[in-house]
Amino acid sequence: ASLEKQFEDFHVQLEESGSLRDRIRAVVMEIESTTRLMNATLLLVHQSRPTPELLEKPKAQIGVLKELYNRLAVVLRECPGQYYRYHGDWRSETQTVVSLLAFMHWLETGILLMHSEAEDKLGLNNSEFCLDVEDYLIGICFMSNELPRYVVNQVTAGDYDCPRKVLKFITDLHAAFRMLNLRNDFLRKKFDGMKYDLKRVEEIHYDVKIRGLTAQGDSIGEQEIQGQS
Amino acid sequence: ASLEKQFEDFHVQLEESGSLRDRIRAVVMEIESTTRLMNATLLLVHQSRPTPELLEKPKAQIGVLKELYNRLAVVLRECPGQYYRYHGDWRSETQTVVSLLAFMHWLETGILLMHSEAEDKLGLNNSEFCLDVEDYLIGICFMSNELPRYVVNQVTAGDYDCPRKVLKFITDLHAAFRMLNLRNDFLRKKFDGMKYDLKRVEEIHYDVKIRGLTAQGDSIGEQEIQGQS
Amino acid sequence: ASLEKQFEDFHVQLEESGSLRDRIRAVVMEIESTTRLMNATLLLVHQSRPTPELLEKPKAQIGVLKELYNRLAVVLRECPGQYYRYHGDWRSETQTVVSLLAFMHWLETGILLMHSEAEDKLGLNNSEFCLDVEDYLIGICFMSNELPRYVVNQVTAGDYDCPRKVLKFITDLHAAFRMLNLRNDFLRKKFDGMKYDLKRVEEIHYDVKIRGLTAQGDSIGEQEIQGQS
Amino acid sequence: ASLEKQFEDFHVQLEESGSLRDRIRAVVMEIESTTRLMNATLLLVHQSRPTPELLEKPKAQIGVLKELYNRLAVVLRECPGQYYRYHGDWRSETQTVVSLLAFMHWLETGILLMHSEAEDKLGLNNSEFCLDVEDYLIGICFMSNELPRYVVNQVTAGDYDCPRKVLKFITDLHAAFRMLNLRNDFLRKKFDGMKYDLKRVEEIHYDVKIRGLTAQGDSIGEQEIQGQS
Amino acid sequence: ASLEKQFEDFHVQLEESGSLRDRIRAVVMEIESTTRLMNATLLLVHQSRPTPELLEKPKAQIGVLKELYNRLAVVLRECPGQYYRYHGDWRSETQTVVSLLAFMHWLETGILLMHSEAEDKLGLNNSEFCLDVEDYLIGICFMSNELPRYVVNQVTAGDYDCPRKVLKFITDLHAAFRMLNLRNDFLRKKFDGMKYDLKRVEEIHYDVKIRGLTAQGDSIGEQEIQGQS
Amino acid sequence: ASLEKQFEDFHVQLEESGSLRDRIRAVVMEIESTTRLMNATLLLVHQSRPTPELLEKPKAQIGVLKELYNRLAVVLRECPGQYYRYHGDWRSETQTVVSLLAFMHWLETGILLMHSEAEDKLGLNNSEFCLDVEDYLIGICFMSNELPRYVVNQVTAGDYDCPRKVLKFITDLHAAFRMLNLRNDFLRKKFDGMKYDLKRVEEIHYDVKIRGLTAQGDSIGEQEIQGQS
Amino acid sequence: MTSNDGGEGTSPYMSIFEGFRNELDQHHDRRERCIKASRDITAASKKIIFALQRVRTLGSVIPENISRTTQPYYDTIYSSFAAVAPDLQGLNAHRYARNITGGLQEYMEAISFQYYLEKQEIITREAAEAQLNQGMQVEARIAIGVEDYILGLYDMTGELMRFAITNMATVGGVPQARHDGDGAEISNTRTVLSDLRELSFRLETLDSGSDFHFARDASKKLVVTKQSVDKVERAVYGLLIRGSERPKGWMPDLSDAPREEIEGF
Amino acid sequence: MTSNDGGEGTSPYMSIFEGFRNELDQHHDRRERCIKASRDITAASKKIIFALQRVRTLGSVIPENISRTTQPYYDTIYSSFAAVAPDLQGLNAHRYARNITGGLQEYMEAISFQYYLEKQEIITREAAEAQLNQGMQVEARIAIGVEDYILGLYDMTGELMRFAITNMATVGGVPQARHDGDGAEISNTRTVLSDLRELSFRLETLDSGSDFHFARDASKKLVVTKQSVDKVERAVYGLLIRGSERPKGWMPDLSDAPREEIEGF
Ligand SMILES: [Mn+2]
Ligand SMILES: [Mn+2]
Repeated sequence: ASLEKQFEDFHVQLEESGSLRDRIRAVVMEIESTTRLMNATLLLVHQSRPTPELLEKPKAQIGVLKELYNRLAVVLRECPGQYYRYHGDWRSETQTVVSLLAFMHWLETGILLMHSEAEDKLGLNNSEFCLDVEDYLIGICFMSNELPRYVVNQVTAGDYDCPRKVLKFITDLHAAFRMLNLRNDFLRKKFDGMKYDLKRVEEIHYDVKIRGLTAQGDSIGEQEIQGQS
Repeated sequence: ASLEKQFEDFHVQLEESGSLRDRIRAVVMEIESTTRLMNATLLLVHQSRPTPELLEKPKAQIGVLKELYNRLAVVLRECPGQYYRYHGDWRSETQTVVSLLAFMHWLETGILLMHSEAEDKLGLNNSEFCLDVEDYLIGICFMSNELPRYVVNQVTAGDYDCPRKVLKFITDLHAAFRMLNLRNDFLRKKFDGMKYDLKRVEEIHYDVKIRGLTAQGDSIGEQEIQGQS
Repeated sequence: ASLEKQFEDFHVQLEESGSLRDRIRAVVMEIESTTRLMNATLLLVHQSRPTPELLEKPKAQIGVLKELYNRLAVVLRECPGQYYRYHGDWRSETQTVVSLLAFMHWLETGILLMHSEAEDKLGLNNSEFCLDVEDYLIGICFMSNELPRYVVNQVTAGDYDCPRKVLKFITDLHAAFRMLNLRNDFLRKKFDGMKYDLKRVEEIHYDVKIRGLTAQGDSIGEQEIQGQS
Repeated sequence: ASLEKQFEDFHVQLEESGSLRDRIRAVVMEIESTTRLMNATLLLVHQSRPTPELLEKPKAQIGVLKELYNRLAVVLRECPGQYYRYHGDWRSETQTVVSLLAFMHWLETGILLMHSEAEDKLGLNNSEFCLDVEDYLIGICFMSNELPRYVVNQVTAGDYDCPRKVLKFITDLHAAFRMLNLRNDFLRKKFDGMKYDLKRVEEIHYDVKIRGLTAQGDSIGEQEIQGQS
Repeated sequence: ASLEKQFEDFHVQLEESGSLRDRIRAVVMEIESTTRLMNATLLLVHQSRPTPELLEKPKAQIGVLKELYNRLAVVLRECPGQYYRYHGDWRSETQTVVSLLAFMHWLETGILLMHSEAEDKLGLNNSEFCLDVEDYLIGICFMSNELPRYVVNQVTAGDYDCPRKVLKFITDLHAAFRMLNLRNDFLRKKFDGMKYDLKRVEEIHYDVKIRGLTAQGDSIGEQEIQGQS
Repeated sequence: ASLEKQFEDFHVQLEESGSLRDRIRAVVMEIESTTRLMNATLLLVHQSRPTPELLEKPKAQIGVLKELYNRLAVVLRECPGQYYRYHGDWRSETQTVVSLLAFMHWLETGILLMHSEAEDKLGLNNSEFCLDVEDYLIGICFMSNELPRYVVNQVTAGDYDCPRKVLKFITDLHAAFRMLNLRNDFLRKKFDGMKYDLKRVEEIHYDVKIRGLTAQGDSIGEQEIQGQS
Repeated sequence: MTSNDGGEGTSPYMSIFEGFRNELDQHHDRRERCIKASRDITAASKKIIFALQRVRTLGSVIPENISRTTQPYYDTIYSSFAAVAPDLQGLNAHRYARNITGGLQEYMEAISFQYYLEKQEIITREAAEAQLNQGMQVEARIAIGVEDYILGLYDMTGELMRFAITNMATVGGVPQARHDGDGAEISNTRTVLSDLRELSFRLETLDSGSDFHFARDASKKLVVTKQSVDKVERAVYGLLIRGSERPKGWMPDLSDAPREEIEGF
Repeated sequence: MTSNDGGEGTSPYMSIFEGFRNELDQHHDRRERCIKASRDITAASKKIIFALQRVRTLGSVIPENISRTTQPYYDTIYSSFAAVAPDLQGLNAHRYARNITGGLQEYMEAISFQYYLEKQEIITREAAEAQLNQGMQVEARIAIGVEDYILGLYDMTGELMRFAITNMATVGGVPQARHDGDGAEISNTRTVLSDLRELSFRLETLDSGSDFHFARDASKKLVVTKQSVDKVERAVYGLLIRGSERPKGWMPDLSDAPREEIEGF
């Protein structure tokens, strides 16, 4: 009987944790679909749309994300101290969120979105619901993976100053990441990939440099290379 | 006795379904061998053979395929409502068929083969035997996988305008796919791969552009791309 | 434009099929939880609780199952001809349902639940939503797996006639299955396992027989078995 | 050109070997279905049907098998020296054939079917198409696996002398196998399993003996066993 | 007695076949160690050592291989018709042998080592001990896997004409393989891998071409390739 | 060059260790074949041959084993301190050796062969080549696995005092093993099995006890049970 | 080729990433400490279980010679838990849950087995947690999650099976308690088999919920638990059918030690 | 049913098995200590490797800021080794070889990487072993087997690849030492690529012999090493073909920092 009672309690607890998880997942699916939307717009930078206009729409979505993370936090407030119990359910989506925020931030300001800034944007600044450092770092790696493609397309569109700026940024970023001691885990793998991003950007920088495209204005550069080959 | 009777019925049913499956497989093997033939010819585009002549032979095979799908449909008419029961037996081959038809269509017209056009070509326009949408989409992804290789070889052969055309096509295609809300399945995985095809074509476009190899002036080409979507 | 139009259509279709699947899953989860309840009670037969009372509760659940399958059928009526497209989503649960119904039926009557009887119990007797024969057969194999344990515990509880009855039942069942020409699939594997159930029951029958524990004299019991099939 | 010529030759050779394999498989499928039939009847010995009548039907099938092996031999005559190239395609079925023939032979005569006798029954006595010794031995092991079940069911049916006879047979068989120096392969594994058959039969013999159920006096029975090897 | 006699015969046969296998293995181990030596030297081509001198040592080993295959043939002459029984014991090593011979041949002559030439080099031209076609083909695939790395390193060493030559070779080879109707086996898998080698070489060719590094003018190089097959 | 020198040294060392291993394996194969011989004779105890005569042959082999272990020790003396490097090559055979020695010892004396006695018999009493305790214990477990079968066959042959003696022995042995703290490894698994040996012997002891077969002489017991049932 | 301005020493993010480095290092160190503690606890718990398998009666306090053996292992366990307790506070309790769960489960297996041997009852999760925190003798507390508790019980059924089979083989009956906690004789209808069935029934019918890892572990362990029940059921069946052959009026040989009646279960 | 004479307490083998128990307990404890030491050594070695990846020049002593970082990890490593050294003496050296090999390999990886960075040479097995035993500062010695050495070198090739690629990306050339041990300029025809090729060639052509476990591990790691060589070869190829496009007479923009010529490799 006592055993029966115990297992009835367990049943209730597992049900509760299950329903909590369902609610978490519902929010996470909304986060996922919001990031999908943001990403769809952001991808247009590769087609060289003017950045400021382009950023308007995804920036408007940040508020939505903040609201969604707030809803997550509310759910988790029901089970204090269990952030890491359910963490796996939103990790991957949060990493994507970070990568998008950091990319937008970089497009606007040219510098790295700080961890605390990311927390602020998402309203994650209380002790019970924070932005896990590993998730932040992985998100930054994801962003770095987008940069070579961005540079390629910018140069194609005639922006010959872009490689230099990106090179400086990614060199700094890579140098900072080298400070970390990583285990053989996912973050390590992502960081290992970052050196190829760096290398690719360096190559593009070199390409424009040897063609003397950096110094002059864009339109001139354009014409000049046409006469080359 | 009633037990025996029941299992005798089952025996008959299982035999019938087994023999149906054998007949389906026989047709599918012919489809497979027809696509092998078509593919062998189509591969020559990578060696820069003139397209129109090259397409003659595989185009002649489309009629054969249509006939084979008709035979499949005849077999399935014996078991109404069971299209999806046996669907797995011809999925993979049909995806290959779509990819070949779409590649040929693109080579001729420069635009995407529509789902309904593919159905027309294969005579699959009745309600009982249709072209499953997912199979169509996967086939399109397969086709996209061939494009970077095509571009590489065209540029090598001196066609410097090819990257721009392919880039426009695959950018549009990728954007269209982005509208879909894909589950975590095979199609999603293939679509994720399309991103790499796009990136590769962007890189080749970059290569010819930075070397000033494009035939027309850039500004014009650029506008064309920008005016596209 | 035509490209976009087509993908918008696809988007709608994929959403529809996704939501259909969600609704199917919701019902299937209820089926699963109902069978869990039934199973929990049925497990008590191994503790030799009196069968008639014990069966009351799970028998009451059959109506619930019927209602749930009706809801499934209603959902599927929206997409005629696609039974087998979504079949995988309820197969495994339906096999469990069959095994429970068949076990209960056998406990009550000593004979096999027929395919049509199972369909009746679940209200699956219309042409669009039927009980797939393979699912029925696999469910019967699952039931057979429970029998050796049942016999062991019945003998322990003093029912020395049980092995003879179960042996007759499972021998007939095994012989009936042998008539089928099974492919190398899951059903074949489950059927191969039935041989071990049969062997195990034979051994228990042997154990009680050699110790003279059978209720009737040997000759009588023997004749009965021999006259059986 | 010489390259093409060579691959054309290869094409022909691979096609020929493929079609040979298809023809072999067709025959093997017939062998498989014949043994299924024989086995279905033979299984009735476990229900203690009178042996002579029961053996009639499967004995009639031996001629069918002989004919089928003859067809196999005819196919193989086209590719002299390649018996072992395709051997894998009929091994497993032939092992089953041997086990059935040996079991029937033992039921009739109480002694082991010799390798040469098995070859005679199947018409495999020419030098090009023989019965591989390992296949014969594995088949014998399969037969041994059936014996414990047979003994259990015979004792249940009141034949208390059966354990003694089977024990003598399987003890001799096991001793004979022990002479072989087996590698760590499938045959070794099957032979290791024979030990369990022997042990099980010993146990059943023990059961009837300790209960004084053996028909004759023990001393006589005992002497017989001891005088055996 | 007859039982014992039979198993004594089996004992003898199994011992004989065991000792045969031991002798085969001893030779195969020597083949393996000879190929390891040859491979060690051949690996130096990737460090751009001058080919003729480099080939001297491994060419001297071909005689050793021939002698070893002769010893294998002598062993197998003891058991006529059983080539394919033991074939698995030397397959994998022979495939490596073929890949090395073909690579050396290509380095010297720029063309494919024919099947009959490989047989000649190894002294395998009698009817009883031949070079299995599949082993030859797999060996050729192995060789193809080495080519992309070779091209990369040759370009690095300044040989800009190498990609064109290798591309022509591997394109022809791939086209020849396409004629074969391969089953879903190991050879098929290796052949599927050849597609990646081809693609890789195409990319390198593209790299040197777009940078105008090829020795001859574009048009000339192009014509040559186009006139090839 | 220094690297080359190092790797040449390694080559030599690995070769040496390889040849050492070959020599070890050669001895181990002889050990294995000696134990096979011993086992073949010992198995006759299950056919109730008189023990003293039966033990003569295998006892004579102990000297052979000692000689073989001496040869092993000689080989290992070449590489002092590396006993455990090669231990895996003779573990399994040594466990079999222990089980045979312990079984023979028990048949003769009725008590357990001590670890040091086993070492003495095999001449393993120096510090560099000892009998690993785990191997000894696993060997003892193997011996225990043989006991139930031995008891069954002894009782069948009329030795009704055997179960009592074996029960006492295996009870003591099991109690002693229970003293050990085992990891989840092979020894643990073998020990877990020992309780079933104990249980089986207890059952047989019970069988003879309730039939009053223990007190009286054998022949009488025999007759008595014949009147029973 | 070109380069950034002399490189990395000057990256503006360096100092921030030094902070991340410290945070990650601490995180990895805590994780590593938990893994090692878990190994130690597992090893000691296994030794306790081995010692407890030497117990021969159900329902009385563990004999002193055995509890003397287990005491040092308990000491090891509690000091290992105490050492990582600070690493398992607040959010970190769940953060490293997967690294310490192995030890927690094995500990649960050990103490629930001991509790069962002494009282023929299943210890509650609360009691187990209280015992753990009392044993640690530190301020910081460690929780035993429902999942840890249940997975530990699963493993415990295997030990119950071993105990039951060994007892049937050596003593001859299905174990059951004969005395209450104070040593007074009681009439008891429960046996190890009925308890094992009850426990297995509870475990089998518990819906393991939405935690994928837990559901997977539980379903794996359920297979083993079912096998354990099956083994004991078969053993009891064997006892019974052999007992049925005992001639009417047969009395155990009095020269042997007295033993349970097999009908007793 | 019957029973043995009151049971097990009296088993004559009890006292002998107590001896076995002690022996097995010690054996398991030694094993466990080695496993834990191996984990600690592995973690510390990984941290050293990370720190070393921050080095930017080849052929000079490790910069002080980096060696200051690595020192405490070396301390951890040597004290961990020293703690288990007594467990690895005599026959036990090989008995627990499989339990300590993980740590030994990772240590080899770390020190051979450091040695390479400092001297552009591969450390010998003897030198590595001497360094380990000197570091431990205890009497008992630990051997680095040929297998441990080789498997450690395999892993080191991966670090060489990372070092080479990162260098090419940030500095723009294939790394090679410019100075001898005393800081004097030297002419050097060897680069990381040629060294990596040489090392990979040695590893690939070494017949791994008859030890099944070693052969399996080595063949797995060889695949990774080949990939590393391939990555560096491709990177160098990329450098070269891009360099080929440099217009005649092109000079680097002097506003940028001075850098290596790419023809230097
Ligand atoms: Mn346990
Ligand atoms: Mn590493």
